[in-house]
Amino acid sequence: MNHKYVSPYVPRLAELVTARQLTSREKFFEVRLQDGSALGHQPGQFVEVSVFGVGEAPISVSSSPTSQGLGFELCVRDAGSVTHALHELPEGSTIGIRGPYGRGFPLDELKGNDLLFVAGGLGLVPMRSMINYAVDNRADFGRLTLLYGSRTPADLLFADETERWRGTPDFHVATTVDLADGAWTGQVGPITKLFGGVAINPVRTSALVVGPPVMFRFVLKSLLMMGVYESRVYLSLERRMKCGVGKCGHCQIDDVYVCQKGPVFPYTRVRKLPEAL
Amino acid sequence: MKNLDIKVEHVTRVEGHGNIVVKVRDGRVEDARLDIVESPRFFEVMLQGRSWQEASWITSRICGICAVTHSTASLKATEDAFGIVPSAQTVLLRKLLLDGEYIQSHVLHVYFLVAPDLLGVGSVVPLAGTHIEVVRMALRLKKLGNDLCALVGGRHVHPVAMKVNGFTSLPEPAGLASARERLVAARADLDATVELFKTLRIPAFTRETEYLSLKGVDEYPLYDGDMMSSDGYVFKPRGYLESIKETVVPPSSAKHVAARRDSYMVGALARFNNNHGLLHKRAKAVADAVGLSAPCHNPFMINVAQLVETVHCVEHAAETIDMLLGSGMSVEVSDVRPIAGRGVGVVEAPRGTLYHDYTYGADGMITGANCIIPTGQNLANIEADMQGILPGLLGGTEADVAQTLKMLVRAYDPCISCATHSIEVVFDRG
Amino acid sequence: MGLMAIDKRDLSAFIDGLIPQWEVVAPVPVEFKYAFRKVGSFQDVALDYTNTMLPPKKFLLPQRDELFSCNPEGGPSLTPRFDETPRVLFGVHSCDVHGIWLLDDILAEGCSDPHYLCRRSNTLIIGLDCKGPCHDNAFCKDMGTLKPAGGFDLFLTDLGERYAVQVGTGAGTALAERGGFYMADFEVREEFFAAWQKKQSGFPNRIGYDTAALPNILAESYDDIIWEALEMRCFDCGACTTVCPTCYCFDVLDENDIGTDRSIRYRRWDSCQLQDFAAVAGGANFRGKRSDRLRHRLLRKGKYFKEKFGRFACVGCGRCGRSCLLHIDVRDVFNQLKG
Amino acid sequence: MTVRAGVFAFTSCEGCSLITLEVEDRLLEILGRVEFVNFREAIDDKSDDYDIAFIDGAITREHEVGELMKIRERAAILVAMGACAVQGGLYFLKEYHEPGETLAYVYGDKAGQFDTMPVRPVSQYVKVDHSLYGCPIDKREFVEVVTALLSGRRPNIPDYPVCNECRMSENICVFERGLACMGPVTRAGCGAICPSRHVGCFGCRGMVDKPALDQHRAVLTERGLTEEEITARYRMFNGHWGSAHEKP
Repeated sequence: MNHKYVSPYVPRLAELVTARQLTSREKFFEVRLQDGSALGHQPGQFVEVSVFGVGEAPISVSSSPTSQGLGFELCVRDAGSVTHALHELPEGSTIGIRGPYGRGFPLDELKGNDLLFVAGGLGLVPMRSMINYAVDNRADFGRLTLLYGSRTPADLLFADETERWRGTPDFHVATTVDLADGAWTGQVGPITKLFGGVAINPVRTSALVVGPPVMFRFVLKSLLMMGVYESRVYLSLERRMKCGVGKCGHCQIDDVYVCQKGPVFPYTRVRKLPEAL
Repeated sequence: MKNLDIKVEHVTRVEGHGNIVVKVRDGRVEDARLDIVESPRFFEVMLQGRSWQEASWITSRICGICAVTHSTASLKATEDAFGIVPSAQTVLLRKLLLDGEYIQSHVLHVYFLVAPDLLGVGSVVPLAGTHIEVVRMALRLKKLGNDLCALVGGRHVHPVAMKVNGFTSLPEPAGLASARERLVAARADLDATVELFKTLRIPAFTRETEYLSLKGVDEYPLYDGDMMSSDGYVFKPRGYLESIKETVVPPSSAKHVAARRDSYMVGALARFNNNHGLLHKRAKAVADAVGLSAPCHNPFMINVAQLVETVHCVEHAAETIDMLLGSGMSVEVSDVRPIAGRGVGVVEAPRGTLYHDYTYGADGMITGANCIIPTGQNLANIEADMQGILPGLLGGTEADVAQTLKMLVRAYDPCISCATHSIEVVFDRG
Repeated sequence: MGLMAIDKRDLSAFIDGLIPQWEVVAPVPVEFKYAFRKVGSFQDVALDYTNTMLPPKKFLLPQRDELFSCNPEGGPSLTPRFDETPRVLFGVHSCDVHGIWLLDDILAEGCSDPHYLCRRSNTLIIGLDCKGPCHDNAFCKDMGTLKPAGGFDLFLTDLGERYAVQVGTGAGTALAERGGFYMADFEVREEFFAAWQKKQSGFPNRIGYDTAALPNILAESYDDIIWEALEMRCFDCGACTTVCPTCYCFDVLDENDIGTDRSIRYRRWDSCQLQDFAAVAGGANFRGKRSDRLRHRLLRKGKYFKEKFGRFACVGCGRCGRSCLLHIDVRDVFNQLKG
Repeated sequence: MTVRAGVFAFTSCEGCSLITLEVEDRLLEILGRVEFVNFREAIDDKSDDYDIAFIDGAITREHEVGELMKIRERAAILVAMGACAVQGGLYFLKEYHEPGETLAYVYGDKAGQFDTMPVRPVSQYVKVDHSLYGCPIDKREFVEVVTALLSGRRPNIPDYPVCNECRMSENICVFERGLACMGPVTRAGCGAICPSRHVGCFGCRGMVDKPALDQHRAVLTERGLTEEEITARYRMFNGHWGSAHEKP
């Protein structure tokens, strides 16, 4: 039926091209839109993923728009009804995609700066999109630093890729875990422990922070103490983005719909939103 | 076959947990029991200290199948205790609810629980494969009964709109009118059911039995009346304790009941035998068509009597709706003032006569309660029938014997969880 | 647009004349209250009604709103659902017209909501002025909703023997051409003006200050202890948002058909006052405190929308206060915040 | 996909089991997807091989505990069905009487031959995957749970108070009729069936996860209920819930 209305709630069909277990809780998916078009996203944006008959969940896009693949990549934790169903789907299944939605990292503002990526846990998933964007446009950015904290060594995501980043010119990578096992020789402790070991030039640095809410406060404090300008700190906020188009109300903090104005916010904005942190 | 030991644990297609136990030695029946192994539930205790407003709400939970009749008996007991005579409108609505419950309960029993035996399949599930039209018809009729209950009482299992001396809210006239249309339309399904019943082979077994039921005056009695026995005596519901006696028979958690003989039967066949003259003419015609005539002493014919009653209730419900719509329903003020004393409510449940008996304090709180459930009354009679039928079966295989006994138990439509809780309570009758 | 009039005796024929072509929805009595329902005849309509239990938004944003169906065969194929039923909402009071008018803006703004807009474009709104305050806790005058400013096609004001009819849209003009309506003469205009004057003086102010100050007052009260105090009176039941003419938050769910593998995605009314409204799949609840939820609702009503659309997301109908078992009343809160 | 299911009744009126057959409109479709292989009330089969077990009834006897545990071992998914299974239900009322007297009152001098123990919900002994609330369960919700499980999603069962859907139904609040109501603390999902018929909610669906009890008591007190009347309301269907926290 041709209709003069087009519903933003009806997803585009997409194929789960590959699905592979990343950790005990996370699975990695390559997704391709059925009509062959590119997703056209910016690092830091998210999509609404539908498993038909189960529901829909907001998922950060993990691949960079610069990546050579035909589709895009998602890394999903089995945490709810939809994500669980997604984990169960075989390769080749059809899913629904809406989006990309929201505002990602401000690429124009970041250009020319040193970038300090601070990722906690699943925060590396959207951060990976931005990191690979920076790696693929290496000349556009100065020094790159990734500080990545995880619960245990087994929870570390994208280990191969982290090694590749380490080998990228002028890219410093440091990781830490909350709970070490016998084989772990790296840092143990909260992510703020890594700040002591990094050499950054605060006046040239933009800091991008993605992680669980508890992490933000300590990381912010460390960043500001290091001398990073407040205006150059960007946070990605997790909220219940149900509709993705600024209507359903679930992701609203104060007067801001995170799905519209976020999930990436400059700290200077977040500071004025008491409900943000 | 000289010796036989049968134990059927948890007879299927009945409500609640019951075991059939048979012991035959040298061709002599030494034991033939239906043990009720349902958990005891102590309703009489649960009621103590609860208020008159909650009594029917609590006792409805005795049974999920005949919750409407339990609620009705409970409300009548409370009204009896408080000296309340409910309005004609209330009585009509309650009768309509009973019709709905009978339709749903009898259809469930006849089609879902008994018909599989008569058609030689294990349950309604394979029946859906072999006799899909029969199943569809059954579902239509059952839904009609359910919807009637929902319309008047809010829902069928544990109705919400029934209260002492009235209803909390009245059904919409438009809903009643459309229910009436469906009742009339149901005649076709019932006619088809009658044709089906004519083809069924119902086991031939008779045992002369005493039948107890309400006694009708100008209407086939489901809602009220005196009690009557086919042996020719009558008694007032309030005096039931003088006429029937409950005894505990371990290990059964349900008690046995007897009147003047060792056992009696209640339920569809008892009502038919005692009141067949008061059935709707369509129901009478069905009885003739399927060969049911009073007095009938074959317990397997209970299911035929249920079909006859279903036809009666469909017609009665339509007539009741006509009366309700004809007179116009009005919101009535239901004034209730608790007084100390005892009240008895007797109603015919689909499975037989149901007694609720409460004693109230002046504050409207229950101080004593007794409920006698149809299945409890039938238990002794079921066992007597088992003893009666066994000698004729001993030539068959053990499996055949067990199957016939299961069919016999099922024919009674026992409601076992219902039956598990009661004993005579000593009332202070001053 | 212009002012017209219709004689009272002609209204019945006008409304009954709409019924074959439109689903006509109007206030009807439900015991001692009122509700908007589909009516079969003008006779069913309660012209002299006090505010309905639910506002008429339920016909534009139904409690269950199917977004699309999914058939897994050969695809799957997704079919969006749009409700194009031609509908007339008749007898809508000014406060509720304001509510719809605000929803019109909210749901058209940004990524517009076609499911709402489709219903809305097929819906005609014929308002009807109330004559006096419907309830002690109604504060429509304070919220500036005593008379409609938009969001209606026709709006009727009782002048005794006839109604003055404000025509709000072209569709309203077309409706008025169906007969019975005539251009307002000088006399009608005079009476209409007098009626308005009378209405204004008949409604008391119930907020102790000019509500223009409300956004600032709310901003300054962000950390007020009043929110904690209100906690003691809140159940998290969401009755207040359910009955609100301007609340539109929703949840999105899938429902499966058991016979086939088809499914339907639908939305249903949700409430920011429910405990899990802001909880995410991982378990974090970003507005887990009851006082924060209460504050969020009040700020939405009195600040956020005012700043964005120039109008309050509270029309002063008082429904939330009346439906709250422990009497949390927006008007009282607004008054208390000023302190 | 089809699944094998069992319906098992413990101490109950079996009304919830019956509800599974009362979805007349959908029953044939359900039977096409759900193969009932053990359902004493409806069929002869008594298979021990099933994926989903629906448990009707509370646990009131020692041997029921063993049976329940066996069912739990066999079933991939266990659904507690109805107030008795979920929260002990109405039967918990007997716990407010002295146990010995209770048996004696009903079974007289034969009381010793019947065992009974305190009424407990199913979750006291085994892990419950999903709950169907209410006395009896709601048929639409039964269909919802079945279809959700078949589709691999979590059933949509509300965790907000009855008041919410009561307002949606445009009911006149029963408090305005002068009745008492458990709606403000009781889990929705019944469509506010009792208030819709002008009856105060008795709380048969159990309480929401975090009920506003103080607020509710304040409302009941304000409407003139005595402490005893409030307690009686709370005991009706939520006795066990209370005993796990503070005995209401």
